[in-house]
Amino acid sequence: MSVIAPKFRLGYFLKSLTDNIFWIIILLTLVGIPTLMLVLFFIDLPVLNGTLLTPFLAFTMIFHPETSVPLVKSLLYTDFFKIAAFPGFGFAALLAAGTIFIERKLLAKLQLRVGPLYCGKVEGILQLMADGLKLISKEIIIPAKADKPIFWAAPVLFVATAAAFVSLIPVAPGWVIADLDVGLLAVFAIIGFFPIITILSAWSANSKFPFIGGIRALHQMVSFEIPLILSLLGAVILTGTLNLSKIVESQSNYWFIAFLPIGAIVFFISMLAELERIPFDLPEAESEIVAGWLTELSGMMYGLVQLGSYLKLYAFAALFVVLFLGGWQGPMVVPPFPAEIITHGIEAGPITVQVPGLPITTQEMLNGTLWFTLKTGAVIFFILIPRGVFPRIRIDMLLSIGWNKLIALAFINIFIALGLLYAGVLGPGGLL
Amino acid sequence: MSDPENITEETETKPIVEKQEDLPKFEKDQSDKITAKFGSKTEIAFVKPDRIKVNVKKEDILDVASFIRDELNYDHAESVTGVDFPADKEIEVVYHLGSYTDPQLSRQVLSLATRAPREDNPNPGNDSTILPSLRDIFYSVEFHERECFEMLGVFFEGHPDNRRLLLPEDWADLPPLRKDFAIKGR
Amino acid sequence: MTARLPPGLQLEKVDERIMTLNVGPQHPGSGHMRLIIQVDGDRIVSCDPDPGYVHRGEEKMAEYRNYITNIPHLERPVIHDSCNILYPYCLGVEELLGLEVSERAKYVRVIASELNRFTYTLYWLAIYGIFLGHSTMFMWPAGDRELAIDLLEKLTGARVTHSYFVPGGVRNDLPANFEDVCLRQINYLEKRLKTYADIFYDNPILIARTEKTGVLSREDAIRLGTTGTVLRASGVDYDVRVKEPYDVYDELDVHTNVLKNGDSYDRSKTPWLDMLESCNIIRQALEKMPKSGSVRVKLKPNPKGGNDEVYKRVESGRGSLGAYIVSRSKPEPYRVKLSVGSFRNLICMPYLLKGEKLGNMPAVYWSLNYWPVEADR
Amino acid sequence: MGTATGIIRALNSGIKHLAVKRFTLRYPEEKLKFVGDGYQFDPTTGAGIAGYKGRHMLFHDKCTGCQLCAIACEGVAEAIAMVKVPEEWKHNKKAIMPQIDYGKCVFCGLCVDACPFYALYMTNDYELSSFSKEALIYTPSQLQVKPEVNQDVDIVIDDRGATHG
Repeated sequence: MSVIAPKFRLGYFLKSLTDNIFWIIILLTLVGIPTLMLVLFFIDLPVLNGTLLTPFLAFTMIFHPETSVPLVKSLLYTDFFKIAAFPGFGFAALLAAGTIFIERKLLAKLQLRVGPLYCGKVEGILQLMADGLKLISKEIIIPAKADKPIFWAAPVLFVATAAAFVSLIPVAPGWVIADLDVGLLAVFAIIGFFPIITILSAWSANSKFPFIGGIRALHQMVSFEIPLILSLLGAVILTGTLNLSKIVESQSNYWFIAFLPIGAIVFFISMLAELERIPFDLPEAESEIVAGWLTELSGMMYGLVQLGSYLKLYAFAALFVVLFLGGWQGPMVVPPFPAEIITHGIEAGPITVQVPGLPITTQEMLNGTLWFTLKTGAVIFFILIPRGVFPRIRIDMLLSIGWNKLIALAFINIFIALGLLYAGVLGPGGLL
Repeated sequence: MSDPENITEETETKPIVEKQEDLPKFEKDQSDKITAKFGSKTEIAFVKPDRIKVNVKKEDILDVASFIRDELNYDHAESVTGVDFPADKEIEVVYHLGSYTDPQLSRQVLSLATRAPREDNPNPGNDSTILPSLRDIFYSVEFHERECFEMLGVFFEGHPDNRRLLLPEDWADLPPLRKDFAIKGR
Repeated sequence: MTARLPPGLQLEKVDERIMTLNVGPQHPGSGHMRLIIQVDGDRIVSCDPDPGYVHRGEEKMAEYRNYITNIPHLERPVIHDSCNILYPYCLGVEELLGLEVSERAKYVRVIASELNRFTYTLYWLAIYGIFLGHSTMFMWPAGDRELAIDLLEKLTGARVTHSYFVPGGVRNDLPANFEDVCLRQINYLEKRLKTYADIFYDNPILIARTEKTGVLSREDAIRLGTTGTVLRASGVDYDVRVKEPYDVYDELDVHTNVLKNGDSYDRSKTPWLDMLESCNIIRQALEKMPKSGSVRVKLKPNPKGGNDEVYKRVESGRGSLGAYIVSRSKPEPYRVKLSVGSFRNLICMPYLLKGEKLGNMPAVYWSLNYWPVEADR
Repeated sequence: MGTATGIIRALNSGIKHLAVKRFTLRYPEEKLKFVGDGYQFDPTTGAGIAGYKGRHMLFHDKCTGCQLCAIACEGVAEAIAMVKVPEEWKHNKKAIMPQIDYGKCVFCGLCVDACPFYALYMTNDYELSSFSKEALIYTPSQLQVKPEVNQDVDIVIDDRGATHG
């Protein structure tokens, strides 16, 4: 009998636990606390409400709601929180992870199988985490004749570009990382980076199949960017602005999908092509060119590209929601913050806690986020479902769809928008 | 391994004349057409229901095959089989021919057999084990003849692509379907 | 001299426009074989199939084993279609040994070989689906195949390598209640097969993608000696079950599905129509089968054939499958040759892929109903 | 517009299947039921009795040590070796019985067909994996043990599709 794992003994386990605890305490007391004190010695501590903020005071403040709520609130409105958590990377990554889980279970259901089942006890909910751990622990193999700096940089650039795209999406009124006046133009600029990264990665791998995949990706993205950009012009014409937040605000009465359905369809199809999803997953067509431009990527480099592509998927779905489905607009379903908490405080048995500074977030923000997430989820569902239903198409069919059909449809869409504008139905100073 | 006493008995010498009344008519007509055209050049090995076997010399095979294709309407080869007969110092190559176009012939399979001299120390491609290729007459034999070449060492003259097909590139042993190539342990 | 070199070893002609791709054997778009493809941009300018990665010398092995012990290893080339690949061998040995098979055994054989057609063709269809990037069409046939496998497992006692046919009948009789279970599962399977139409065969994207690709005209199909579904998709009405009925196929009503265009789409549709036809055949066979009777003729140990040779053929999932057996009055056959549909269709590959687009390569390649293991034998 | 309707029909068919039952057999938890106790052979009629071809079972009181099973296996897998057994039976003078190497066995069942004394048959047990090749060799005394199987799942077909239940 071969031995898979050494024999488990509770004694050894407890010993290792106590060992670890002992060393942690020793290191904390001998190194950690003196370092903290040394650092605090040289820092000018701020004065809050007339008292000096000592470390002791800081600890008490965290647990005292009167002071912690303003702290949280001030944290919420920092740029760092916006970039890292909401509405930036954290929110997008959470939605992307949810997308992966839903995609797996949905496809499994459609294909009469069970999908991930064991990891995480409940319907395999932790499968993504397991896959991530597996990818992290895998060796990264670089082809011997690859152009190494570019090859290393490409996956990182891919994620960075996708994250930059995410930063432009307004999630709720005022909740956007970069509220640019040229927001949509910035979107186009960022989308333009993806083909470059793809072809750089493919070429630097110095291998035949990634090269073909990279060329295919380049063809596909370049030819679909034009209908993509053209299809969005309708919304710009009707609102007269490139600022994404203002585009959302102008849809407070009617969503643009009601007036520009052709534009929405063109944008949706170009979006699928930009995302390299079935039926447009030619750059990764595994039966033809192994894995396309991802062939030589391994380990976490591949994981990064996957992360980037799902961030991109979220961003595109969100862009669709912003431009055609009215963004955060929707009936107010989130109840207002209970007024008696503000006036009387929280009653918990005999104790009543007065918490000034509540509520932390506004009702509009919660409601907007809710609607935005729901709409994005619906769009993501429609991005996912073709994967179970359609086969992959061919590169010449793809190019002909992009150049012949979608561009023509996008122009029709622009004329519809212009017609609506000049008839005075919509647009700045229009009827609606 | 190959037992010599079994191989000495031959198949083709079946007395056809005695069993004349049993022979199926359609097949008999077919074989009679071949005998009428080529006479003693061909030898009808047997005529069974739906199956005819014709033995020809390798010099005449191109003519007989053209005749079978053009006059008898057989249009494709189902398989090309090499059979090794070490006792006769010959290798028999059997073409099984069938027809898709002629509905009368859809049940029929005509076996066209020819024999090539066999050498004990083969050097495939460069020895006397050479047959004319039927590829120009029946296009479908192309891969079958390639297989026959590597498996039995029969070089087909006039075949455009006499390369290995199934065997590994570094195969340096005897052609494996010859009887003197022994399986290990048997 | 370059013509004599094995494939892949000749010096590559250096041309800056031409790129050589090795599709296989580690490529996900190939079976156990290699296609050496040269592409000019997106066009394939030449294709050289290089089979032989799974060559096992079944024909050589058969010369050393007697007529019965040949059975388990002769079915190895196509374990999904193992009843059909044994069928011509058993028919041939029966003729050599002069065995008379009972009526019930003939019907059981027909049922088993038609069920095996499902297991092979659904597997083939699953791979065709995933080759076209249609993952649902991979999962559905692979799952529905379980129904046919389950029936075969009940019938023969093994899920893939059945070793069920023997010269003189079949190994065992039907299990109790098999007819009802078989009818129920076949009816459900037919219902499932019909749902493939909406998502796959009538899918406009699939049609646009595979139509007019790899067109094999009727004349070329005959000239190249193709067989089975490839032949019938090109408009040739030829099915061994109808044209040269073996066992009890002459008592059953078998409809031949013939399509006209000879492109990848028609070649992929013919097996599906054949499966629907197999449902009918199984239902007919279950109805007409004698309710009792022996299923196997008792054989002497080590039976010997005369100085004779036979060539028998049946219609397998991949087309006509012939067995050529030469006997020389010994317990072992003198020579066994399996003339398999895959090997006969292999010749189409360089012919059809030349001038195709690279994206059509998997569609054309797998629509040829080519099973590399069987072709190599 | 044929294209659009085709696309909508495909989408519709896909979404409809979200309501069809899942077909997966969750193998280690559920095991498929087979017909009967396993493949057996009836020497009087010359035909087998349908059943699953799994691990063999040997009846020591019937085995005569005639080696027919080993001869039948010779051209197939050569998995059967005749070994000495310590037991004494009056019908088994040589005291040899088959020992089967499941590393080689192909489960064709020709040995069962060959046995004229009804001493060897195949059972429903197919879970034979082990950590070493030696453990795959089953001695006559191991073959005597009747395997414990609990296989109770069958294919059930209803209006919402087939499932293993």
